[in-house]
Amino acid sequence: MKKLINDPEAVVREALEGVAAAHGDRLRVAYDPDYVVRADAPVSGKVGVLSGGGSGHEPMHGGFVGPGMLDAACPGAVFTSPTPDQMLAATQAVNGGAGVLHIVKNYTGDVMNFEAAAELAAAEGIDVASVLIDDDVAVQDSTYTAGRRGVGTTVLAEKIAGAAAQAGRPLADVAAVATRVNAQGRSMGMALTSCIVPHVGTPTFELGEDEMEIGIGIHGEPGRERVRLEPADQIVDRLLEPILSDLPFARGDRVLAFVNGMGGTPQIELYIVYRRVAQVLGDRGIAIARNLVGNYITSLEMAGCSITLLKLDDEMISLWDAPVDTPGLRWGV
Amino acid sequence: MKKLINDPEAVVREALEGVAAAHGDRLRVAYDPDYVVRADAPVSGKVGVLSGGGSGHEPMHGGFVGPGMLDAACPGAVFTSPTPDQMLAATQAVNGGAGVLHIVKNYTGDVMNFEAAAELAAAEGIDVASVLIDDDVAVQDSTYTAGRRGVGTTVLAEKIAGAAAQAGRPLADVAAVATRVNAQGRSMGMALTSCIVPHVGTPTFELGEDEMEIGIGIHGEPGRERVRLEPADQIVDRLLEPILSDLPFARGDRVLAFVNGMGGTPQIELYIVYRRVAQVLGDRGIAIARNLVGNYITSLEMAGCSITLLKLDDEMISLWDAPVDTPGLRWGV
Amino acid sequence: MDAAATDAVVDWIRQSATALAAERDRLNRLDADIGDGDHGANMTRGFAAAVTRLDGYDGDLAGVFRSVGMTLLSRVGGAAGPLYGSFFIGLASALRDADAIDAAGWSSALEAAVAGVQRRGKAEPGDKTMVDALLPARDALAIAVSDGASLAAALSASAEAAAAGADATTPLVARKGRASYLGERSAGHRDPGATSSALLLRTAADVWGQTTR
Amino acid sequence: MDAAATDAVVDWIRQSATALAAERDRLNRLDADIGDGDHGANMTRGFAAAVTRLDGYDGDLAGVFRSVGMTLLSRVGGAAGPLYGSFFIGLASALRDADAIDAAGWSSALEAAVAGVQRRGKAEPGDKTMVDALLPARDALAIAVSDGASLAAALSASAEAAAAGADATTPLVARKGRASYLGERSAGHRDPGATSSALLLRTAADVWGQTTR
Ligand SMILES: Nc1ncnc2c1ncn2[C@@H]1O[C@H](COP(=O)(O)OP(=O)(O)O)[C@@H](O)[C@H]1O
Ligand SMILES: Nc1ncnc2c1ncn2[C@@H]1O[C@H](COP(=O)(O)OP(=O)(O)O)[C@@H](O)[C@H]1O
Ligand SMILES: [Mg+2]
Ligand SMILES: [Mg+2]
Ligand SMILES: [Mg+2]
Ligand SMILES: [Mg+2]
Repeated sequence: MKKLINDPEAVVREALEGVAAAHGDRLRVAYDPDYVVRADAPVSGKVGVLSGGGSGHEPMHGGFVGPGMLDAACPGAVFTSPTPDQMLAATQAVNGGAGVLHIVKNYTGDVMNFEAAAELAAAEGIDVASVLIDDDVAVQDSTYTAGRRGVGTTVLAEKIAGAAAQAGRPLADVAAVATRVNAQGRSMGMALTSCIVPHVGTPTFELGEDEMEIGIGIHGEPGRERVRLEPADQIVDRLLEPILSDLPFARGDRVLAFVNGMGGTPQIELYIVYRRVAQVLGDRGIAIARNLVGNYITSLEMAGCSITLLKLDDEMISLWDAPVDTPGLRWGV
Repeated sequence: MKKLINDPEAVVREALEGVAAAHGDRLRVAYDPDYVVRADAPVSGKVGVLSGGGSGHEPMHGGFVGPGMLDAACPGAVFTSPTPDQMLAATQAVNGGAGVLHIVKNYTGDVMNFEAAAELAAAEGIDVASVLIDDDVAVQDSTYTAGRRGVGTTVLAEKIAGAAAQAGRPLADVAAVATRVNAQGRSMGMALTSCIVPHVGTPTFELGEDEMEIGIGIHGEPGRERVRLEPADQIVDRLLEPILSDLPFARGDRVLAFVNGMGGTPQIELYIVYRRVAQVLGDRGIAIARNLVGNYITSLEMAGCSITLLKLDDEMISLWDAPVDTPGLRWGV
Repeated sequence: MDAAATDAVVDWIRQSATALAAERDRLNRLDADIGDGDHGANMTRGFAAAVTRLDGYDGDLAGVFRSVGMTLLSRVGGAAGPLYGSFFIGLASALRDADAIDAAGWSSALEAAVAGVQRRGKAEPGDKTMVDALLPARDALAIAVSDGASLAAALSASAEAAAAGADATTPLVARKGRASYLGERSAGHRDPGATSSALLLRTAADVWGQTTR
Repeated sequence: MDAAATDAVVDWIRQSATALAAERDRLNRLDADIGDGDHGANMTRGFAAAVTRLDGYDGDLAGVFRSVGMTLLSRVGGAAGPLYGSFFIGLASALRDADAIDAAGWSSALEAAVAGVQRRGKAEPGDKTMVDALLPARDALAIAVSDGASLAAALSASAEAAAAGADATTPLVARKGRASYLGERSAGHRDPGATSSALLLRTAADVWGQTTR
């Protein structure tokens, strides 16, 4: 295992200390229980927007804390959901009296821990709403599974819900717009290589030199199918087809096209992927009104990418364009 | 070789098409000769700021084109400097009558090609100034070498010179501030893994499972020494010592601390690196007035990092803080 | 109250922490096959914390389980954290005011614990989860008790049932948790959570079996 | 003007492109040892473009070299682009108005070409660059000419000198170009640019040697 770390067990803690050192002017980092919070939290009268999940997906979630996006984020151990005590403390820290929205990715662990936290917060009289993100079309949604995983759409929901909260909307509205983003967002990812969880020390899975994993999750979970390596354009077509047919996206739709790197793929490749996405959507008469290209929801050093399409409406567009001032996304300020 | 590409020979071209598709609202991409230019170029009366170099270092340089930073960038083949005809065409495209600054990284190829381009531009009556960036302390600066390489400080010089040009400063001033940034910036990098140049198809160098390369260049050039893998804190100390003693940086200095990822290293590790940088500088009484943490000047998918320290003055700070609106760096707008 | 009983319970937790640490890599590998490779790390981290928290513990018997449950809930994360948290909190509530554990007492406690796990995780038998180890263990224990078996005998009966239940998860297609994302591809792999559950009950049998013999 | 001479020159460029393509990977590997691994790719790309540009060429002799020089300058990039660009533009200026090449003419042309390379790159003998192949070739050619050798003989003399010069770069410590960053570590590796220069002059000897025999 070749990593720029000191102690595999201290990776999250030391990274948080680095975040505090780098962004202490805008963020505050609390330890035991761990969470990252806006320096000016709680913003009184504003809905608090909170998310969290396993570490190793940076900049998500901690890198999205700041005005216009998240009020706080709870980092778990690498690829392991955070715990109710973290979520409760963060919920208290961002509660400005208007209630708190929990944005939860649909993984059994995340769901159960956020559920427990919401029960505890409610017991303290804090108004909590939860929105589940489950946009991964690689997983068949059925009562025979834990349901679809939350992936790329999470980033978009955090930005858009964060803007709604910043605009002073009440908790119900903020939850409603986040729910709509999830309802209209679809994603699928792929991996060229595995990644190594620091405290495990060996690759989560093995891929041959000529193999790739289609439909991979963001925790190195094996995906839908393992196939021979293909040119980028064919890979994009493989990812887009299930995304497009699932919602479905139709001629005339306006979308936000999000090409995400898994962490180990250079930007030059992500733009080759985006090029094909733009071609295919163009051919289908789907208009890319907004886009995002880069590493935003990652799996440590995994090489690969994911594609997310979000069907936009005017409200989402204006909330997307609204100012955001976080380490990971920054504009309009 | 596992990459999200179609044709190894078409990587740069297709990535440029992706950039045009993604950022066509703000950038224009010209082909044969290739360059990326501000959509609103030339800005009349403003000094044009131009850079360029081999591809594979994204977001540098094309990702830094936009108001407040570069007016245009010339991408060469992967890790190969661009050619005089590209530079001439880009120089003409950004010449708003106030002259054009060439920001050139000190590599024999880049220097000779930019020299040829400057001669051609001068022959057309365009006022061209060139600033050489040579901040890599891993290379001993002597008349027996091609001199120090241009690495991390390039990003900072492009931002700060771009802000000076945006502020309407004359060519001589813009060149002077870029020169000062280079004079006060020092960098050193390291690699945990090699990278694969697409049209070569095999790793540029081989590193054992327990080895790392200290003083690596951004083109996979072997570095200063190959040593056993160490904890991140010791690696940071190895990189910082020659940087600090070279300028030298002294107690009471204000610096911009830039922790850069080489492309394949996840952000969580970069913050562990930044944590140590902040500790060491704190112990030495050097104040980090500004910082930057992320992948800005990369070597394809190489795992590793570089550290750049820039000794700041008030003018540099205000130019650094000035609005910038590029795909790679964006704030204040 | 019976300090020996409390010590025996604390000893179970200590031995379990040791056993989990020994099986850490195996549990990680099992989880890597059908999940995300961290179950061993999660359990080891959680039980090490639980053991530390119990240092110099001098409360009552149920308090041990409450402390372990809260610790797992706040230190493990993932799916296993809230599930094993509910498990031990279930034991604590069932054993409230108990100052010793006999076969019958343990049987009803385990019943409450498993119920807690199912309430939180909503898993049914055959979903390829820890429930597939816990339910057979609960039932074997109940039967042993109705047969008037000793605590030692009842504990090993439930441990064997849990082990068999864990073995039986291998052919199953997961319907809950991360493994369910794999659909058919989850068959042919042993469930890590069922494996850790069987390990805990095996340890209980070994530890208490001796102390009560 | 002598169309045969022009054809011979164009043929040299074509054969060189083929030879470089054949040696592409070896040149890349040599460059990977002490540089960035792209010299073979750069030269192949540049000469392929030069050959295409010459399709159906019907200008004068010097024009061939001017076209090649401009093409390399605009298509190769890196260090080799401007250097080989200067090399061929140097040949073009020296052979302005020439309609045939004899040993003496080629000798002064090569002298001008090498001067162009040194003007652009400022490399001295022993710096471990293409200059270490080009200078000996230039001198061997001049001597052969003063000895009254035939063009064929003079060309192979210069080709041998270039090859020997390229061989001799192996022990040298680089003082110019990317390889110089390695300092002492650059010793023990053959310089790729000197190798490609020797290849070009070897090809000239083979191609023209025949045509003029
Ligand atoms: N809904 C559920 N009900 C009961 N047990 C479950 C459920 N979901 C997952 N599990 C158990 O949790 C185990 C995985 O735990 P762990 O790997 O620690 O958490 P995570 O899957 O979040 O990484 C599985 O092997 C399974 O036995
Ligand atoms: N200043 C110089 N003068 C002459 N030749 C040089 C000089 N610098 C580099 N070279 C030659 O260029 C070769 C490298 O060319 P190439 O790899 O194509 O360019 P780059 O180094 O930019 O990748 C070296 O092997 C060397 O022979
Ligand atoms: Mg997990
Ligand atoms: Mg090169
Ligand atoms: Mg797991
Ligand atoms: Mg080279």
